[in-house]
Amino acid sequence: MSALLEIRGLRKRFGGLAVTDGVDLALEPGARTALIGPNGAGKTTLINLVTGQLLPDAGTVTLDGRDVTRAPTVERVRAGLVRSFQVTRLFPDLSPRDHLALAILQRENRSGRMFGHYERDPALTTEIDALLAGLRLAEIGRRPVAEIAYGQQRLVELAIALALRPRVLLLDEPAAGVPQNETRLIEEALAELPAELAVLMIDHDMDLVFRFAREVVVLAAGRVIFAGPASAVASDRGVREAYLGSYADARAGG
Amino acid sequence: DTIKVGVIGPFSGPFANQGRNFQAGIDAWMALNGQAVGDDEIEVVYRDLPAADPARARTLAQELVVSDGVQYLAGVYFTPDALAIAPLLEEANTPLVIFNAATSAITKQSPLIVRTSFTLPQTSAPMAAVAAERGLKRVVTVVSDYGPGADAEGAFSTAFEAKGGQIVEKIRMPLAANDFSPIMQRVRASGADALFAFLPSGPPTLAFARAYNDNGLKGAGVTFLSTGDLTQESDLPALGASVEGFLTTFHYSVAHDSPENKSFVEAAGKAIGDPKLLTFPAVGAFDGMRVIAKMIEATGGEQDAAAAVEAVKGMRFESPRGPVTIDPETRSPTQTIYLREVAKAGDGFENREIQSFADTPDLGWTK
Amino acid sequence: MQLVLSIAVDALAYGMVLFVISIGLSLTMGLMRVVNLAHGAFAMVGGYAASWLGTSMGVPFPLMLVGAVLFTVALALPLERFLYRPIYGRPELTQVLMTIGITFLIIGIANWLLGPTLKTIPLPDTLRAPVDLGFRTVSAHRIFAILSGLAIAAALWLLVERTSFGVRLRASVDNASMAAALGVRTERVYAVSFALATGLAALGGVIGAELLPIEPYYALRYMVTFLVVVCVGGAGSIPGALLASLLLGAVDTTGRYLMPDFGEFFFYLAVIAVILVFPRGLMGRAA
Amino acid sequence: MPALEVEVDRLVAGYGPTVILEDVSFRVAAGERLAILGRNGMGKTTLLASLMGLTRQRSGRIRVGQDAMESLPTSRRALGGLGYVPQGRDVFRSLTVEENLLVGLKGRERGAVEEAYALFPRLRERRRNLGHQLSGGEQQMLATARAILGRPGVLLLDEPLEGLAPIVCEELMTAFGALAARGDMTILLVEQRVESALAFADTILVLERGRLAWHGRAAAFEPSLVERYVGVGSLH
Amino acid sequence: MSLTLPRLGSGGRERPGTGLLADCAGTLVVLLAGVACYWLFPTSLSFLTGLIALALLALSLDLVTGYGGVATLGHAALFGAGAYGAGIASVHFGVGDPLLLLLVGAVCGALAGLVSGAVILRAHGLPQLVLSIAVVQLSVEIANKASGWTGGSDGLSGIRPSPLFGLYRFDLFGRTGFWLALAVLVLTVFVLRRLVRSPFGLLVQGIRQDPVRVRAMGSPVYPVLLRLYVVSGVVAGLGGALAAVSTRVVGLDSLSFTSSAEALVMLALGGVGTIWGALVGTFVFLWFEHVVSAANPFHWLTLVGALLVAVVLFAPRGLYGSLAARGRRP
Ligand SMILES: Nc1ncnc2c1ncn2[C@@H]1O[C@H](COP(=O)(O)OP(=O)(O)OP(=O)(O)O)[C@@H](O)[C@H]1O
Ligand SMILES: Nc1ncnc2c1ncn2[C@@H]1O[C@H](COP(=O)(O)OP(=O)(O)OP(=O)(O)O)[C@@H](O)[C@H]1O
Ligand SMILES: [Mg+2]
Ligand SMILES: [Mg+2]
Repeated sequence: MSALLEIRGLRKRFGGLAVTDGVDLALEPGARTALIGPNGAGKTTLINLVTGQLLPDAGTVTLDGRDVTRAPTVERVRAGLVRSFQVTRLFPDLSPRDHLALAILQRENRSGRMFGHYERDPALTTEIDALLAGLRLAEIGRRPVAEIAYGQQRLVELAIALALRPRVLLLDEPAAGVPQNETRLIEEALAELPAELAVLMIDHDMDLVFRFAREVVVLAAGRVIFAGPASAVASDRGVREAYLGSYADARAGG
Repeated sequence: DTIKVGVIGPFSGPFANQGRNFQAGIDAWMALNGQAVGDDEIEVVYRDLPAADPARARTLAQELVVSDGVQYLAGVYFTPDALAIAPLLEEANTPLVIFNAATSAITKQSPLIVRTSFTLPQTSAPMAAVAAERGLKRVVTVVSDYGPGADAEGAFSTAFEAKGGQIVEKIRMPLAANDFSPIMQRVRASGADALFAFLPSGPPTLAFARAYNDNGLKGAGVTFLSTGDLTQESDLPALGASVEGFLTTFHYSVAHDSPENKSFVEAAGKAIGDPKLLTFPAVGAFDGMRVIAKMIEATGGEQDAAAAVEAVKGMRFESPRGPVTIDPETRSPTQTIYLREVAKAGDGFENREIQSFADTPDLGWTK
Repeated sequence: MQLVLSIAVDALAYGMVLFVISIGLSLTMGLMRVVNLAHGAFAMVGGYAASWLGTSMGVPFPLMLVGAVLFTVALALPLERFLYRPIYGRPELTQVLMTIGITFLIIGIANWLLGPTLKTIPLPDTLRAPVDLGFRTVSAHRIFAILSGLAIAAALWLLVERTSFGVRLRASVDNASMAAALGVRTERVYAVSFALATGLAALGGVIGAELLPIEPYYALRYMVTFLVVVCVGGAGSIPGALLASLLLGAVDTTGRYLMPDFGEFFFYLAVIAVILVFPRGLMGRAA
Repeated sequence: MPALEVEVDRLVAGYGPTVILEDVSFRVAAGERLAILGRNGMGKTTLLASLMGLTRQRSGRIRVGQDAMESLPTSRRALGGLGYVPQGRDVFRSLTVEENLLVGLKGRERGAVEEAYALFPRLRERRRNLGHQLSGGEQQMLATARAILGRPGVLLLDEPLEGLAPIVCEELMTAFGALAARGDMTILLVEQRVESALAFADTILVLERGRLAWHGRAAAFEPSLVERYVGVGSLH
Repeated sequence: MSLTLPRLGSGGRERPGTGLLADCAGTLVVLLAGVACYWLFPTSLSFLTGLIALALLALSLDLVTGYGGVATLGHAALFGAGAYGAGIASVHFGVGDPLLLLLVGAVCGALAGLVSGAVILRAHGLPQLVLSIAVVQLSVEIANKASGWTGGSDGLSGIRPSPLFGLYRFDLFGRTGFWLALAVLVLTVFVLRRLVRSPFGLLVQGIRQDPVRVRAMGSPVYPVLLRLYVVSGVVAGLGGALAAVSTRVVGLDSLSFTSSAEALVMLALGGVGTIWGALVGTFVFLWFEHVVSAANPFHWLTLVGALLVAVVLFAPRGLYGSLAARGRRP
């Protein structure tokens, strides 16, 4: 089996509501998959289950052949399973540089060091500079995150995920709140990722989704209602009704 | 010359009234005997130590000596504070006159300490004689769980057992306890004839007394015995009828009937503002000033701690509380301990002396 | 059996007194998100007011209760306006600093104006009288405390969970600027809640004065106990505060019956145990 | 409340010591639909927040209908006819969905929440859930519904489509359009998707570094201007 | 949580470089201030020594509260552990060397940090606060019960440090004690400044601001905070040992709730989250208290209350914090 990430029969209920209702999904190395679906379909929940923020009621998550269904988040991250958050989660008082330094040091298992300063480490600063430059964030690199605009915070969020050098990257609406012109920055950053990396992206910006994805998985009410090549989504009736609406027409027509 | 006396006491905080009584006693002494001793004027410097805090006590003492230049240290309400100051005295060449702290062992820590108050064994043990005399056979002791509580418990039990009585239970309760109903139920269940209590004066005494009444112990024939801390005069207006008839042993009652006490109460009452606030630390401070005056006189105002202390060993005087001798060995007072009963007086209550144990020494002193 | 019943009665009474005094704090800490260390000071002010009304004015007990509550609220409102308003929504430490400062001020002033000694609140004879429960007697006052506690719990729960005022209050606390942006007059909501909380503090101070006597240091002496009750229950939860008061009252009372010299041990071990099992307090609201 | 006119005159505002908006003046007629565009961090959010009184205003005047708003506290502005859907939603996390809606009622009777459920049936299903348990899109719906329930004369929308499924976006834009068309509301919309904004708005306002860079009819906002102010490639 | 926009920023704070120079300068200022105090208040040295000991407690508290975001009203447990550790070593085991006593204090503080951290870090927010209260109250109870070792409520007296380096006696004027304390303080301040800028320091600050984010970056939270607690225990323990050595007694109050709360007040007064704030807060609070309580031993508490209220009203981020924020404005 060559799948990097494999989800089987995953279930999660909140009270009476089956939010994840027997989901199967697999990401091969190099996958560029979009996960779309109506609001409240359970997309974020699925990511939370995969990364360990939530524990499933049933089903398994395997990463590179290893069962990580009950493993703590930290372990999964260290094994290369990295996510971004739908609503930015950053440290308001720290600067983007601090964030990236932490991520890189963490990746190299050096974040517990009690002496020295990261700006003294040329390898580290070079990498930080490159990441920031790629997302046009160099200018605000040293300002506390609380003081930068939301769109830029979204980019920092993405930069952190990239800095962790994941093997499987789960992006929860990376472009939400980012103006359209800057969405291109995200796409460029994603395009430069190593080919063997598997990416799963959630977004409601269909233009972005269709430019990015090779496969699309559609979730509705906790179930997968479509999984297949991106080109076939717009013509799927169920997906149209549940999700795309007239966008599908525009796409089919255009 | 001016001779400075540094007085450390709880002038603010939960024990502020005790500190104010220090001040009242000092002022009363000055009012009755003047500021001057020979050619020297006494000046008092107050330092506040609101709760037991030995480190701060030592710092304050050190500063009084080094920076304010006091020749005498005095006051001290809590035992740990006295223990903390003791090691300083030799090098500072300064005597310490203790106005209150009541653990026997304090005076052993330094030959330069003299005490003018009382010790806990001294006020607790006589109660054993009272109990025995009244035919009480089985007693429960109930004390706060800290040093003085243990002292009181030990002194009373030893004395009571020596008289053939039986201690059926020894209860120690947290200092911070507020609800004493369970304790009273327990006392009741033990089938004792009496309970002997020690609580430091303060708010819990009220709840304690109320619990004794509310749980019907009096009706069940359990006599209430305690040291005088529990019914100190300044709390009587609040404790009121709930402590009527309680028996306590103590070295001083504001109601003591003597000319010395009359003039003392008048002067101290004026000093503190409201005579109802007067209570036992005032008399410790008053006699403390007497002792200090004697020391100044004996040394002619020179700073010579050893000579000063030597001069008051065996000193005997008529205190507002009655006759007092400073025991040359223990440097604590040998004095009359009274059995008192809380009784109505005018529109309030008082600790009425009904029996006395003359010349009681510090019973806790061991060699 | 007798012992168990006896413990139960004492535990219930003690727990209810804890509840009556602490519930106002649960309101400020949980709903208004102000770490109000001056809560005890307001309870004390209520106690003083009642003591003065009852002793010097000879006002009958029910009027005295009302008068004490009104007096405390009247005193608290200007404090709310000028000293509490600046600390709403600020970091907890700032609130700690401010409310400790207020506590010191109130203690200092009480000490200065009213002297350092204990004050009592005169109770009518009906509340003084012992009530025979068959297996033992308790004072009527304790039964009164138990009933008041239950009544307060019920009324407050209805107010917070079932009225639109409760919703607006919780919204203001959750996100004050957003609530204001929806037209909620947050300052008023806060002022009313604060008045309610201090009124409850005063009421508790008066009802609890038999166990926790009124004196200037009241304000600090019992602060830890109140804090513990509120947090163990889960700040802001009325049933939680009730449960915590009863539970901690029971632990404390039982400990005192069985092993009095280890009283505090049991109490704090129970606190640790509860929090380890319920990391948000017994019925804590989600953060 | 019928739609209200908004007039902003030489507004200067920011956060703490920082000034973000400088000298912004514009007028929106009652019932007009205005879209506010601009790149990332140009001050769009700050402009709406300043209208609500949530920033530090240095000078300038804000008039809504007949009322001068600049010195009023936020709650009075809301009661005076402003409704606000903030960027980032700001639902009350510890309140249930229904309670969230109740807060927005501005004194209307409880039953009015049904209007919100009619607009977003999804919310009815989730009415007992706490705010923080909602999905991102559900929170967005809630924030919008909550603001509309108060029947504001002027509705300030800060990226209200963010995180919503395309089909919901469509329905929502139609609903907004209808509200404005009926003369119920003046709408100020901040939107990143230029084509949605253009399709919706009567007039366009562009912010650049906190200053007003362009203001005019939507029809006159040609592709070259789009390129210049909002960046390249946004119209496909 | 709060509305996403009007979060008051501190105004374009730029922090290039590694801050080594700033830290050296700051440490030097502390040293110079200490020397100045020695000349200005030669008769108050024992007070100043006590002040430094408490400053160490405040610094230690700042580490966990200001940097780590742990709410605690029980931090004096660590200070008290250091004090009792040093005291017991001296009284019961005859250890006399002051430096060795400091070492013992630091170790005991670290152990106390480990134990209390292990408990306190199990919850967050108010429940955490209450855990910390429970921990400190239990330690008081234990110390009270173990009176054979600790002297119980009478306090542990009879601590006899031998002369420092065999040369400098701990005299009545407290000179030796003061220099020793100042040396410990200066060293600690420098080390802590560097620590909070280190990767570990950044990580800790990250945990304070969003633990979920930290986990998602692959770092566990609990062990990191526990380590922080141990470090903090070393600092507090040093403070406790310093107090024990210089005052030669240890009382139950040294590990009480009251001391913990007082430390928190001092820290908040100065401003949290900067090492300097803790120092300023301790100094101002204790000095103010010292002066007003000497001037009016009866009503000084009212004045302290007024000071606290005034600080919140006029310097809401604490004395140092507000000053620093003003300094950063353009
Ligand atoms: N802790 C919880 N308790 C109860 N219900 C929850 C909880 N968390 C999520 N839900 C519900 O589960 C459903 C799925 O939520 P999820 O966040 O996964 O949706 P989503 O597909 O990411 O939607 P969106 O596109 O709007 O972000 C929602 O209806 C939400 O209300
Ligand atoms: N709390 C704050 N303190 C200081 N500056 C801030 C604060 N919030 C935002 N800013 C700054 O104000 C400027 C405008 O921000 P604003 O959020 O209004 O932009 P925006 O146009 O809404 O951007 P976006 O499209 O990303 O939402 C930005 O440069 C930002 O860095
Ligand atoms: Mg989602
Ligand atoms: Mg914005």
